[in-house]
Amino acid sequence: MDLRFTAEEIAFRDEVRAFFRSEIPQAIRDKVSAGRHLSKQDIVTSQRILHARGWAVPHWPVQWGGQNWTPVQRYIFNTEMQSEAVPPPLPFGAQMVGPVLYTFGNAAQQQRFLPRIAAIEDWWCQGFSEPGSGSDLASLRTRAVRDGDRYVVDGQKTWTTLAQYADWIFALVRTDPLAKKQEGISFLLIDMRSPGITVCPIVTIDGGREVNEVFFDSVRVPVENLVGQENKGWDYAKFLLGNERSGIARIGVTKERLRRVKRLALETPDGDGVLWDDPAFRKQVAEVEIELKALELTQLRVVAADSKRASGKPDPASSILKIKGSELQQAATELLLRIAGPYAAPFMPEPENDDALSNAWPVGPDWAAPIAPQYFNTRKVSIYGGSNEIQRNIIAKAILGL
Amino acid sequence: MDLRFTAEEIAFRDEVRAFFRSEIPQAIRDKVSAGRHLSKQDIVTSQRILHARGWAVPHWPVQWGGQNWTPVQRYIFNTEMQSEAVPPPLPFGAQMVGPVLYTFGNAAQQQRFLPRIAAIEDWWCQGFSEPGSGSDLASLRTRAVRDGDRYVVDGQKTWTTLAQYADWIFALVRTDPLAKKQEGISFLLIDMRSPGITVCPIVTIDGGREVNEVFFDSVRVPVENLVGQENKGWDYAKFLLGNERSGIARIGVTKERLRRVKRLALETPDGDGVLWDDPAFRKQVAEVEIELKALELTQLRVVAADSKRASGKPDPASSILKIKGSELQQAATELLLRIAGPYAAPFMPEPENDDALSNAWPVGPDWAAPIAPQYFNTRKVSIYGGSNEIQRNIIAKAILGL
Amino acid sequence: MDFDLSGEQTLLQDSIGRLIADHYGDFARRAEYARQPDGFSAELWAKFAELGLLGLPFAEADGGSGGGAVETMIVMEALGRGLVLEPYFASIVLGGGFIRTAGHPLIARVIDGSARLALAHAERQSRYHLHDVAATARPDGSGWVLDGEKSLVLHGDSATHYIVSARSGGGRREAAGLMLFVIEANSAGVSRRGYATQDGLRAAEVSLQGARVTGDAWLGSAALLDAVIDTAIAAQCAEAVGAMAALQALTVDYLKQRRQFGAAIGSFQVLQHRAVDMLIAVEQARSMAMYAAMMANDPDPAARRAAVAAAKVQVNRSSRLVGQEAIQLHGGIAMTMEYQAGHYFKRLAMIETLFGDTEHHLAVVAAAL
Amino acid sequence: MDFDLSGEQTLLQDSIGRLIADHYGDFARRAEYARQPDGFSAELWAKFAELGLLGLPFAEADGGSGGGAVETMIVMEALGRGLVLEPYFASIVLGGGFIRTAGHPLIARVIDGSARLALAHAERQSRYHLHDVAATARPDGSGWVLDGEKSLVLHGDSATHYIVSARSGGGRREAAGLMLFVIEANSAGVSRRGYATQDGLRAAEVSLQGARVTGDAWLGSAALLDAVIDTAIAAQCAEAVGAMAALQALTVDYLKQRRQFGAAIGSFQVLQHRAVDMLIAVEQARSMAMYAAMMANDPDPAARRAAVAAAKVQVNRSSRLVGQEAIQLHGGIAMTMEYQAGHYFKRLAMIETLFGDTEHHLAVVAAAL
Repeated sequence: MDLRFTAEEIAFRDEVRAFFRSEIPQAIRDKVSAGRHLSKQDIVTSQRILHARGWAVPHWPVQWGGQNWTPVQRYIFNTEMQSEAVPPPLPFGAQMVGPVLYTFGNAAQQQRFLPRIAAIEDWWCQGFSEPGSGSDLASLRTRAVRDGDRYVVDGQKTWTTLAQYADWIFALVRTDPLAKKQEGISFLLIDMRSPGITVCPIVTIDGGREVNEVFFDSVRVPVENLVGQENKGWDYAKFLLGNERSGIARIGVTKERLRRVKRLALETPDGDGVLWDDPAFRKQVAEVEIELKALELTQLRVVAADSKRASGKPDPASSILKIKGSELQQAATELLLRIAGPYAAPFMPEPENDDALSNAWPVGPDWAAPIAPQYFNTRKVSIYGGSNEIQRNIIAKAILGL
Repeated sequence: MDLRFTAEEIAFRDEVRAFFRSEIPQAIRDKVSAGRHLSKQDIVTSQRILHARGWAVPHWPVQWGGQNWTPVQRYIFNTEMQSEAVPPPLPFGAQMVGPVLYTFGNAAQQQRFLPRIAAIEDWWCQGFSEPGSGSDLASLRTRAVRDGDRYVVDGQKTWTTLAQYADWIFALVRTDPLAKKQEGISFLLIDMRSPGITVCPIVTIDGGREVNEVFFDSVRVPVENLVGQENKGWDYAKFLLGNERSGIARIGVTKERLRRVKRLALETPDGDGVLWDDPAFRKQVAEVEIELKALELTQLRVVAADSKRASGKPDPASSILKIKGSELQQAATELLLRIAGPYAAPFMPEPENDDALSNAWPVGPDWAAPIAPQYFNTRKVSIYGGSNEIQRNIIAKAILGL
Repeated sequence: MDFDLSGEQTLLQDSIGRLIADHYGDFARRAEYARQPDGFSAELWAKFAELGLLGLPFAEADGGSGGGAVETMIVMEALGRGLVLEPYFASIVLGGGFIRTAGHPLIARVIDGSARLALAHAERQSRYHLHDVAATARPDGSGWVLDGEKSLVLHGDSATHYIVSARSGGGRREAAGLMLFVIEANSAGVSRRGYATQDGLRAAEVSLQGARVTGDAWLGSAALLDAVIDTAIAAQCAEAVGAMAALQALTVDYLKQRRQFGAAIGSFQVLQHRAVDMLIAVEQARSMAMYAAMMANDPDPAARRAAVAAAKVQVNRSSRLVGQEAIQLHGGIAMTMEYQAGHYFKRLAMIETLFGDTEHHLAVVAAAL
Repeated sequence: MDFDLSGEQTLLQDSIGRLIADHYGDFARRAEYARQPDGFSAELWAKFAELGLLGLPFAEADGGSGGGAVETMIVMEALGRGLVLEPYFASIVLGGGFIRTAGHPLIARVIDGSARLALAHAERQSRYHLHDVAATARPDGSGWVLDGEKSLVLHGDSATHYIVSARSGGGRREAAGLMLFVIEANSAGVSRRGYATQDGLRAAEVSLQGARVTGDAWLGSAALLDAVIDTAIAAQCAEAVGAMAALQALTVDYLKQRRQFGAAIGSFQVLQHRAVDMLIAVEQARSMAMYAAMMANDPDPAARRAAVAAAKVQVNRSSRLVGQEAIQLHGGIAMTMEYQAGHYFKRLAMIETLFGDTEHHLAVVAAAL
């Protein structure tokens, strides 16, 4: 047992870190760090730089552009990416539909879609959640009826992140209305330019427009866009949801936020000195740092165990990572909120283009405006991807046997 | 609305407080404050002093020795009693079986028992819990079979506090084994000197001998000792458990402990000064003080509302008092534990008699030895009398309608 | 000890409750009000005046109704329930507190709603240090010349008058030398920049550059500031209680309606217990808001301050728990601008930062133990 | 990075695990051991020696097996699971740490179990200040004369030798002037008073009055003390993890067996989620105990100290949560001396107070940020 990184792992970390710092535009990384919204172009730019280096989809099979890294290397890569405030490759392609396609898709689908996902030539979005189905995903009601060589899709998806930019959506649809809940569901790839699709924004409490409702009104989808077998979509969805958990705790994101906490507290006046001088404040930071260090090691233990597990089955311990990871992301935003103090209050809408930003006048410190929206927005991380309550149910059953 | 005590209420508080301070022996109050165990004689002495003043059972009807006080007066009396570290009148008589008898007992039972309860001429204990029935009290299995003018009782009770001193026990027994859970239960008064009763101590983790198992082996109980109607005992038990909640939060106990926290922290060396100098420590105390002040006012609001409610039905809000009250009692013992620090560790068994105590040599400060046992022992307050989980179930159902 | 409202207090509660229900019962109207030029409904403000609510804290001799901290608590709680945008707190509780003690001629215009006050006190460097004032007051004949930059002036963009703190002497965080003045917002040398706040209300940055006031503009010194801020904190505690009680009720309703896995989610024990903890947090906060109201005019400033700080700690903690748990128990829907829960959450988060955060007030209580 | 145990480490884990299961598997035997004269089982202590466990941290050249912090972690976790009474920690980890670095001639007797060490360091006033030592070391020819009152000496009532801290110079809480000596417990001028501790272990007050040692009794100075205490804290973190993991498993078992309201109480969702939070607390503590083991011999004392302090904070917090929740989820039965859960709870509570409580170590981490 040696919990330290090996010399090779440290060299890898340094290589990755240096690349992120020198190659990803500082302006994009600053936006991530400040909690501002990224434009579509920011995400595309960043992913294409990674793609040029062969790092957009390192966890994929080598034949589709993967890197054959060890789990520890993947962990290092993801954590450094988060820690250096690099926008991750669009997850709906790289993390979600990509692995489903190279695992369950046919050769035509793989050849058609995988290279474009890696290079972000197509923008994908996810069509799983529906208004009536939150934690109870399998209760979904969007239906697809076979009509010759087409499916006709009717229904509604919700919480569809960045659907406003999307070229494609992968969707769970009900193809057998008589089957039991999970058994009549299929996994379809749908062109977002198809007639009958409407995208409506959902404005979130932070003022952001990240998520959308997507309506399907007699949308015709070629049967060749069915992934795997009809009525087996639930299996692929479970695979997708359990896949690639090594980034789930988002350790790097919280690390980056905590560095920011210290930096901002050092420049925030408080009495005769700065907020960082206050031992009570530093103890609050220390509490989060300690839990984060513990979680990082817990995550590495899961990563190490993962490399010895039969693939495909997610480790239920990853639910621990989700719970603590989301709590710590939230705790870091609460520290930022505390630093901003009274200057959390002013609402400064984000301008549409980056030039306008530099002309905006701040109230209080120029970093303060996105702090409260980030705090508000980050409440979602304990809700999405299986709420923390669902995660606790999973652990109780799968680990404790209760 | 005026949340201040009236001049009359303040005068009453001062009168009560002065009486406690001048009349209840300091040695007894010191033992309560230090968290040491009281002897039987301590409890009897204290209750007889109160009885002589007419204050042993002030909440009873006037004809049985009550004082016809307002709810606020009762609150003041109880809180001052706790706050001045006065042992309360033995609750199994004064709070539990007494009110059952004057409400549901017959005249003979009332005349026979009530005066002796008030004067603590009989020592009562409670026979409700059984090994198999914790939170699920109604699942009890001790049975009483009618045999002429006697019941024959067989079974086992547990967690019976101070049964080792008891003259009488009031017990729930199953008289109709075929009836549904709650419907075949009767409420019996049983002489502890009856043949067939065995009392076995349960030593608790603090080393104390407060609770016992009580075994009944063909114990013959005269039918005249049945309270109310046969098979209606569950109603009387519910009345008993819901009765007289004004002391349930034990505000005064926590107040007294927090005064002790400050006193001891002022004399505990820490670096160049004392522990009380440490702002972080004082903030921890302040957190408990604030919650206690809030709970005191919440309790007074319940008291005020109680005086307008139909009697007999406990206010489900008293479950809030139980939850927060027990948490704060526990929080105060954790502060004491923190003060004791390394000197929490030495185990100094309590001598049987008070003279031996003064000859014991302490390790570290002389107040330290009972601190850890008190911390251990106080874990029980969130378990007994309906665990905090049961209380939350009650609130969810009765207040929130969930 | 008496927890009952008097007959008049009950009438007040009913009347403000009805007014808010009429105007804010349909939550969509809040966004409409926010789009009006001043960021609130001029019509509703006129109703406030009409019903005499704007005269609440002023003496009857001055045309007010002589209400005390309990009356303010009743109104503020109702405003909290409704997430009300109108500047009652800024103009009547906060601003009014400064001119009330002075028996000021402006009172009549405040009561009829034509004058609206705002406190221009905080500065960029001051954070939660109440006496940290760099703005200066220079004697000028029988009057004063004011210079300084004031920040985060609640409803400062539509106020007709500012209550301004400035320093005629003393060190930067000293009480000595602090003075309070009233000045018209459109005076020469006064300028402002208005903006929205995260909770949908309005504020402004206010700049004073050689702004002149006459001698009778002087309202008091640091002791007045301290007293008004304590009553303001007590009032905001009540507002927070109103908001969190409404949010808690909204959450319980949602738990009863929303179905998942074939059952109302309120049937899941974990969610039940967490709803109970929200309720307990609300009740504890309510108790402390009452305590703050009771102590807000205590003759002993140290006792008043410790009590108000204790209330603020409890109310802040309860606000955070209730706000965050309401979001979590609702799930995604509470993250949307369209649904009311998120707006309560945001308002509660902003109240937490006003006049000192939890740690600040906890330190005050700890120091006073 | 490698989380696997080596083959030898796995053997060690199996062997200590079996030993503890054999002797402590029947929990009633623990009380028997406690009643033996030294407060533990002499027979089991001999087994420890026989299996070579007492030589674990010593160099192979000295007859030990050259184990490091990971091996110590493996053993201590097993001792924690068993709530073991024998003085492995006091004599081998803590005491051994002082003579190990010195390559001391006593090592052979420590390894064969005939010598048992105890650290006589804490004093009445010192609380958690590690360098707060008032005991004095006065030069006396080529040796030293020691005077002072040592308190809370773990297993001090049965130790054959004490490691004693004393001051030959410097102020009361200064590192400079601190010296460590080894002295036989039955030397002239050394006396002791033994007693039980809350967790069923033993300790002593030790008095030094003109006790003489020769020059070769000197072991080192403050830096040695600091280093040994950090490794000791790391070892106790592992012990706590063993205890809390066992307690967590015991609680889950109880939830499965205990029936109320016609169902196993483990079917109630609220209890399930709280059992999950216990598990998470154990896993987080385990991670930090591993981290402490990894950093316990770090060449940079400041990094070592910050890491060990961070581990102690996490382990203490997890200990408290797991201990209290285990009692609550069990209900009354866990309050009884007869049942094992309460003993875990008490041992965890006592470990929390050793070598600094949570607040103490949190301050260390905060200062190092």
